[in-house]
Amino acid sequence: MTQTPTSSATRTAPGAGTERAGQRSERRPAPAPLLRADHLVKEFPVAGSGGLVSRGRSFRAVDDVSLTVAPGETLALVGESGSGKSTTARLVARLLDPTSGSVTFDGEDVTALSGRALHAFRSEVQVVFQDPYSSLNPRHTVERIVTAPLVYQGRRPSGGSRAFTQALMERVGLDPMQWQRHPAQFSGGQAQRIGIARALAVGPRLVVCDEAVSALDVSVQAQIINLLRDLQREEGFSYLFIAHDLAVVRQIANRVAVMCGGRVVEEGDRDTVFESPRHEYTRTLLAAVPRIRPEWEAARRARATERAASTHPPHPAEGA
Amino acid sequence: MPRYLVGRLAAMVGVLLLVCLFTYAVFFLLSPDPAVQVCGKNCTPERIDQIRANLGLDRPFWTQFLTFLGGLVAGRTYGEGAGAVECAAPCLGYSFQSSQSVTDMIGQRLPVSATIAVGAAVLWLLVGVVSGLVGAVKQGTWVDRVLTGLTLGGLSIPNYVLALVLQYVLVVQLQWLPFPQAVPFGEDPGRWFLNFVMPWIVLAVGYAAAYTRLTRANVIDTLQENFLRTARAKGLAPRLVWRRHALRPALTPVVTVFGMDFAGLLGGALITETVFGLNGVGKMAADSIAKNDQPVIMGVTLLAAFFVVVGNVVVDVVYTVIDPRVRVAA
Amino acid sequence: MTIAPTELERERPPAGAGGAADLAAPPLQPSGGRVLRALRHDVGAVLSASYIGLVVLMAVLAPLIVTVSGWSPYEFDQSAIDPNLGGVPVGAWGGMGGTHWFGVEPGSGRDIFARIVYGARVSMTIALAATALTTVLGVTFGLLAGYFGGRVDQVISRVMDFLMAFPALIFMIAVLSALPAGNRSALLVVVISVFGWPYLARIVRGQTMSIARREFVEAAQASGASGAAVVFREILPNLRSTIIVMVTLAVPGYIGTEAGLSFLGVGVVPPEPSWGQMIASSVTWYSVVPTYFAIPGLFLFLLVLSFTVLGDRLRAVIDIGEAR
Amino acid sequence: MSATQRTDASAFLDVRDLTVSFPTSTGHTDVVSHLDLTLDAGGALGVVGESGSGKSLTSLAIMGLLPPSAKRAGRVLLGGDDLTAMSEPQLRRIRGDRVAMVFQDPLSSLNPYYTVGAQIEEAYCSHRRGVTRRQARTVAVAAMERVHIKDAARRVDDYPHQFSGGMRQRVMIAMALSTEPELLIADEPTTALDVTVQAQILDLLQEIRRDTGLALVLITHDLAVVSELAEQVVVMRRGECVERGPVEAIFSDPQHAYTRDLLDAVPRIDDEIAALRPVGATGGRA
Repeated sequence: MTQTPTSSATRTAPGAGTERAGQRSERRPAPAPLLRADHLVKEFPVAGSGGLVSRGRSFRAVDDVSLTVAPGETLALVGESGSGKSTTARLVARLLDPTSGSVTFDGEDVTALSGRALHAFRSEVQVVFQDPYSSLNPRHTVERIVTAPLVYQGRRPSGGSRAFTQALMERVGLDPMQWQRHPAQFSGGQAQRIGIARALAVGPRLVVCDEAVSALDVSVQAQIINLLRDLQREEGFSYLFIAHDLAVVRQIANRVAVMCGGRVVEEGDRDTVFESPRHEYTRTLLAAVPRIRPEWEAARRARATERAASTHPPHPAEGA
Repeated sequence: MPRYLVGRLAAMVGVLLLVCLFTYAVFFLLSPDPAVQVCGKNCTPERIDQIRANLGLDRPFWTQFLTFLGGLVAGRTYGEGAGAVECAAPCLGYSFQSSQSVTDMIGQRLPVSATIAVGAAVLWLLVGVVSGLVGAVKQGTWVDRVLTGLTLGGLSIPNYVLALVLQYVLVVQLQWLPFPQAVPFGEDPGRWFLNFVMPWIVLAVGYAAAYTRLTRANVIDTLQENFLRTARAKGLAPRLVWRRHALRPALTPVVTVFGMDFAGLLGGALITETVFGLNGVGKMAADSIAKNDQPVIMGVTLLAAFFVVVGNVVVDVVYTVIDPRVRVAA
Repeated sequence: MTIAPTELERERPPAGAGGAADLAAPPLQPSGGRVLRALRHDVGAVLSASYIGLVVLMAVLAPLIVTVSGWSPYEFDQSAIDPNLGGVPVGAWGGMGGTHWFGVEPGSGRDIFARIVYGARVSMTIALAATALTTVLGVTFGLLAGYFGGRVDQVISRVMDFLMAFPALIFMIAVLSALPAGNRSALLVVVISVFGWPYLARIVRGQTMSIARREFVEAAQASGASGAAVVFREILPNLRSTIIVMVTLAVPGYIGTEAGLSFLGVGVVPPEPSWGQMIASSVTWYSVVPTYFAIPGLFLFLLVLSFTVLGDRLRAVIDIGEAR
Repeated sequence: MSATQRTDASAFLDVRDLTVSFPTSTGHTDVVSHLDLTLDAGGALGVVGESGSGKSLTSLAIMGLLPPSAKRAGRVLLGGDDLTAMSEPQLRRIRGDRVAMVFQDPLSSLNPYYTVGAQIEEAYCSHRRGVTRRQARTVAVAAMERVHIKDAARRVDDYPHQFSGGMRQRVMIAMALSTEPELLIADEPTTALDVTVQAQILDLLQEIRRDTGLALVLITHDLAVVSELAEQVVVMRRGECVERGPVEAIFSDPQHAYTRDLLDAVPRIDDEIAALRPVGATGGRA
């Protein structure tokens, strides 16, 4: 099957589009999950332990993690460094094999897939990484980077690789004429857009974002968050969004799972977790986030609204 | 730490055994029949067979190898009856050409080799580290550029070419130095120095050049470290910043490299000793090659390997002492 | 709609500065063209490349050059030496002149120029062949060890440790002396390569490991790339600079090794000429006929120096940093 | 706007017209240009900006620690003393004594070859003549206790890599405080840390300020951190100050469009914004 960058919108289940703030209280009836992880465990051997005969000690990075992602929804996995959130993401994307537990995608157990079946899975699940430069091969052009997933799966880009690349670049807000450039010729935010374009190339239904906006400046971060939200609205895919920044998570997630020490300590609806956290750790985490005083914020907003009202035309809405 | 050391030593013994086996096997397969050599000119096949049986050369490879290992540990006797020869404890073999055990032959020549090696090591360490430091401090100036040029030249000149040039200029033309001879230090320290200075220089030049580069690069890298910025932000005097924060991290790798290089010096000394005709272990090896005296070549090979392997372990252990990060991890 | 980066995004933090977004773009990967342009303005690099070119030309055209100069490398010219003085060349400077451009060998009267020209052939062939073999071995094993890790890495690393712990020079001498003198050149190549590849493999392994940790490798894996595809499509292109520099720096080492072994009498067998062997036979004559060792010595030194300088400059331009 | 707040002679730290430039192939680029900063004794000044705004170089320029290739112009006055007119030995007496610094990455900022105690003692000894090793050690332990490192008397002999990230940053702060400086310049002190650890370090800095009356220059990209810790704020962009003022004024009534955009772009933890407005939204997308 050949893929055009926009064709996957038709796959979206009716009514599964992301809801925005305000409507969240009326939750849709839970659809069958797109992704299910059951009792995932991942152990790593501890370097230097164990000798020639004895088995070394091992470190349990992920300890009995279960989670589900529904079609079209965003599940955020938050935690501090060493919490096991990135390992969980890699287990879900089948970049690592779990020590035990299973991953089910679209009703099919994918834990032990290989060969063709794994290829099929790989075209459904894509990853966007943290460091845009590190995640793009510095030796390759945009065209080569963006079409690589198709090449690896033995598929041909529809309409030729150049047109395909340009269409994708346009969709993520890049200048399509720069298809022959190398990653180093782009800014951090632009490079991250290339990473997103690559993820879109195979028309995935789940995109795993591993700290995808953490390395970016705040202004660029806002643009990428907007892009991710817009793309989800257009395509209807799901996100598994790994982040340590709770404020970012608040902007993009439908549901939140909080990880600590390899376990999920709390999981729930975004607003519930943020407004009435049950677990002690979640409360500590939320309390630790530095914030601008609400009264200053309110005052600033009020002034901004006044200013917008007095000047015409109003500030153009972003991402429209 | 002791546990780590025990593991390291066990691994070392393993590697040494492997080296022995490998070397022994190669010589077993390649070298001409020792029995023929022992037999000499007027030889009959019966006589050769007899010698073979006498020396145990007719036995299978593994038996011979184990006998050899036994000789290394406890000494052994070659042959039986009247023609039997004793070879004492670390028996590296027996040279029938010179009627001497290889261990003794090496023992006699080791002082000359050691004199050349130690002198050259001191020389290259001093010159290399100092000029590397100067290059780093004066980075980008003409001093640095001249040093870089000399370094490249030093790296490139084959030491036998340098030896011949020095000998022609300093000995034949200018007559400042004598033709090198192995004068013992106790006999006449002044003459000893004049005789050995040329071999030292020849052996040291390549290493000195390499150390200059290594030191310069390490110091420059260390100067970029954040903790150097911290040291300056603390208001430390430049002397302290250099001594405590730049030199120690920068020179630690030099120490370890030095250990390895010094341990591997026997190979390097071979050419120097041969060119100057100094009767050290290296020259003996070269002569044995010409005479096809295989036991000696094998003995020297094993000794050289022994130095390298032991040197490796010593460097590892020293490293755990000078780098706290490794020390605690181990 | 024109799409331009915002002003905020366009700027780059100067080195060392930068906050959370410590995202300095990696330096642009040096393209072949850029490297060549940079080297063309470097006097040392240009001179080195020219000298190497000259030697290569000499090696390739040896038979032709010898026809022009008039003497083959194996021809004895009894008229050029003085038998009464033990075979010292007739005339000053080792018999240099119109007939014999670089003079003649004392004792035999063979033309030194012809032997230098043919010696270049031997030296370059052996060094380049050894380099090629080393590169193949080093890159292959380095990639395997670095990418697959685990047991593969264990085995390869142990073998490398073993070979590097070996007193290579002594062992080479021993092996070569024991082997039949048959095809010495091929033997030299094999022996040099067997002991040489770990030095390249070690660096390739290290770089492969650090590249394999980069996220673009994970991205390729997440897209279904096979192990071979990751190694050849994603990793190898990023190793190109390292390999070029390492190889350039390895050549002088092999030239030196070949010359050294020939000097010790276990390398190229006479009458076939090699520079190291010429220097060896000059040892007995050096106080009487200094040109006899000076000429091959100079050629050898300059060739090694040229490769060293070129490798050094290449490294400075490409800046791979870790290779010593 | 800035004219009114500019330099009364009584300001404790007074940076005037600071310009830092680097040579380029075509001349010079200003990485910091014509920057003015003032800070009263015991005050807290936040310098905030995105990457490339020149905020970190500003801190190095104040300390006279710029890389050799950088050029500096302008004046830096500390308690009336002109740092820019001082000789290097004079400056050294100020660095680490009257002005101390804390950096972003505590692991690489500490020398791995020496114990943390030795590194704190070293800072103290180089500014106090004739102290014995024992005195210096007492000071080091006290400084570590001051920053709430448990079991300081024992941990003083540990090496930096034996500490966690947050504890290392505490060590850096202890080192800075050992000489009782008047001014602490903290350059992204919490950026490399987890959010819970960041909160602890920020609390610690607050506490120290309250107890000792230390003046603080806090350099960061994080607007929320600035709003919690600083009294005065300077917003920088591409080496220039775009806006300055008391923290409340900046956050509740920003005047400059850039500041407004920057504040709009900050994701909120307590609220989802319909669409995050990127900076320079009027100028097209990146």
